[in-house]
Amino acid sequence: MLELYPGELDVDKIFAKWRAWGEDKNYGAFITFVGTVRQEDDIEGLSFDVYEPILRSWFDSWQQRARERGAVLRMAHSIGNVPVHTSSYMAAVFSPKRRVALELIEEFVEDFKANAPIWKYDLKGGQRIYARDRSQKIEGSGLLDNPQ
Amino acid sequence: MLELYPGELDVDKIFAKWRAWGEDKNYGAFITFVGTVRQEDDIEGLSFDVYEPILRSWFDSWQQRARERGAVLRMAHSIGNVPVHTSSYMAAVFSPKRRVALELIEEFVEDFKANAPIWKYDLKGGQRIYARDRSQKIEGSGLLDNPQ
Amino acid sequence: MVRVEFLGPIGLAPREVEARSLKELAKELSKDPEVKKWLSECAVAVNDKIVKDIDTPLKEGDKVALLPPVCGG
Amino acid sequence: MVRVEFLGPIGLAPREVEARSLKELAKELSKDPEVKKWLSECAVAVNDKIVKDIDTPLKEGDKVALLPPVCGG
Repeated sequence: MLELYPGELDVDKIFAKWRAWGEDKNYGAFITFVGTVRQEDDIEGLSFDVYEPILRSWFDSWQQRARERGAVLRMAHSIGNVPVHTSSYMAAVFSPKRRVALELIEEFVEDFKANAPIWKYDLKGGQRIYARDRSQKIEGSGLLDNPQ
Repeated sequence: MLELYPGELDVDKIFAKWRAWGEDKNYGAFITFVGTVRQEDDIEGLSFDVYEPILRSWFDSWQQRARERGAVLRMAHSIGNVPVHTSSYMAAVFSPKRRVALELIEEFVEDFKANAPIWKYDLKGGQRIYARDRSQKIEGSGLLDNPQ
Repeated sequence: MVRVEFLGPIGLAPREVEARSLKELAKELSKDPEVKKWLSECAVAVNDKIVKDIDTPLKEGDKVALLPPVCGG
Repeated sequence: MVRVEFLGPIGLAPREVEARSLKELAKELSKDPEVKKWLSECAVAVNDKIVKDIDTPLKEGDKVALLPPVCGG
């Protein structure tokens, strides 16, 4: 249910695949979130590093939480370069009822931003520049700094 | 931005059309909600009546609210019969940033349920039965009952 | 005369009614038991705009719609 | 010996370090200014599990990863 792709996502194809997967499973609500690279600060695109082992265990723990509410999560993310106006991130919730789907997509996307082990770089003038100012420290950061 | 279709929605086609519309407009977040008819209580499907003039003005007022937050809404709904496991409702938000998109999709879908002038019927044994117990009174209902 | 439309599941044909306000219209509609039973759960639109004031005036040719409980999606 | 990996933008090659706990590892890593400057903003995973206890013991062959601030999506 977690898919990683080199470069930009084929959004229509992934959407259609997910929808077809869900269509005979009696889910009443299906929500998708698509994140697209915006043109700003003269960037040519973004680039991503992903640390897959921890990303998978993070995703699996969310899948478990979703399952306890009768829902299923899906996610796709790019690795490497993604041009402006193309998409690097998709997330989806299938659930019997709309309330759970609306709540889960929000919780999942927000926690993704805060904790998924993915690093973002601006592509600018052929350089790959770590987007430090838009990045968030993972909870528990600083553990190894000045231990007593 | 409001589309009405006879019968079930071609979800993949509508999704692809909306996404393509948004792709050169520098939106960073694109969320879609898809409502699908669930198999329950031995229904063959659902059927819908829509009162278009009020639906359009309801939608236009939401579009205005979205625009004030830099976002755009889209919506598609079925008129008439929609078989089990096919979809009758799609809503979407495009917005520069994810927070607005996550908030708007929730507010819009909930208000849609409470106030859009659409009536739902179960299709059962060839009959069309008003889903009274799942329906909600529009705000201000009862105005003409026993006026003083 | 105003034109009254009964939307969705009410299933009654539109009718022309003599009324100069919603209050007068309410009195007229209450005389028909088939309509009366829907009044407590219907919202009201005048010329396709939902209204919440029973003293809303009506003029010749206005369209009044009764909207029973909804369930889209 | 434990293997230390520096993820994402840190851009340093993995290294083998002698340490029997995270506290010992922290002291070792602090000696290198190139690593030291990342410590205040990195989370720590032992064998791909994020840990929050500086007294976490380490054993031969453990893998420790430093995770700098993230930004997916």
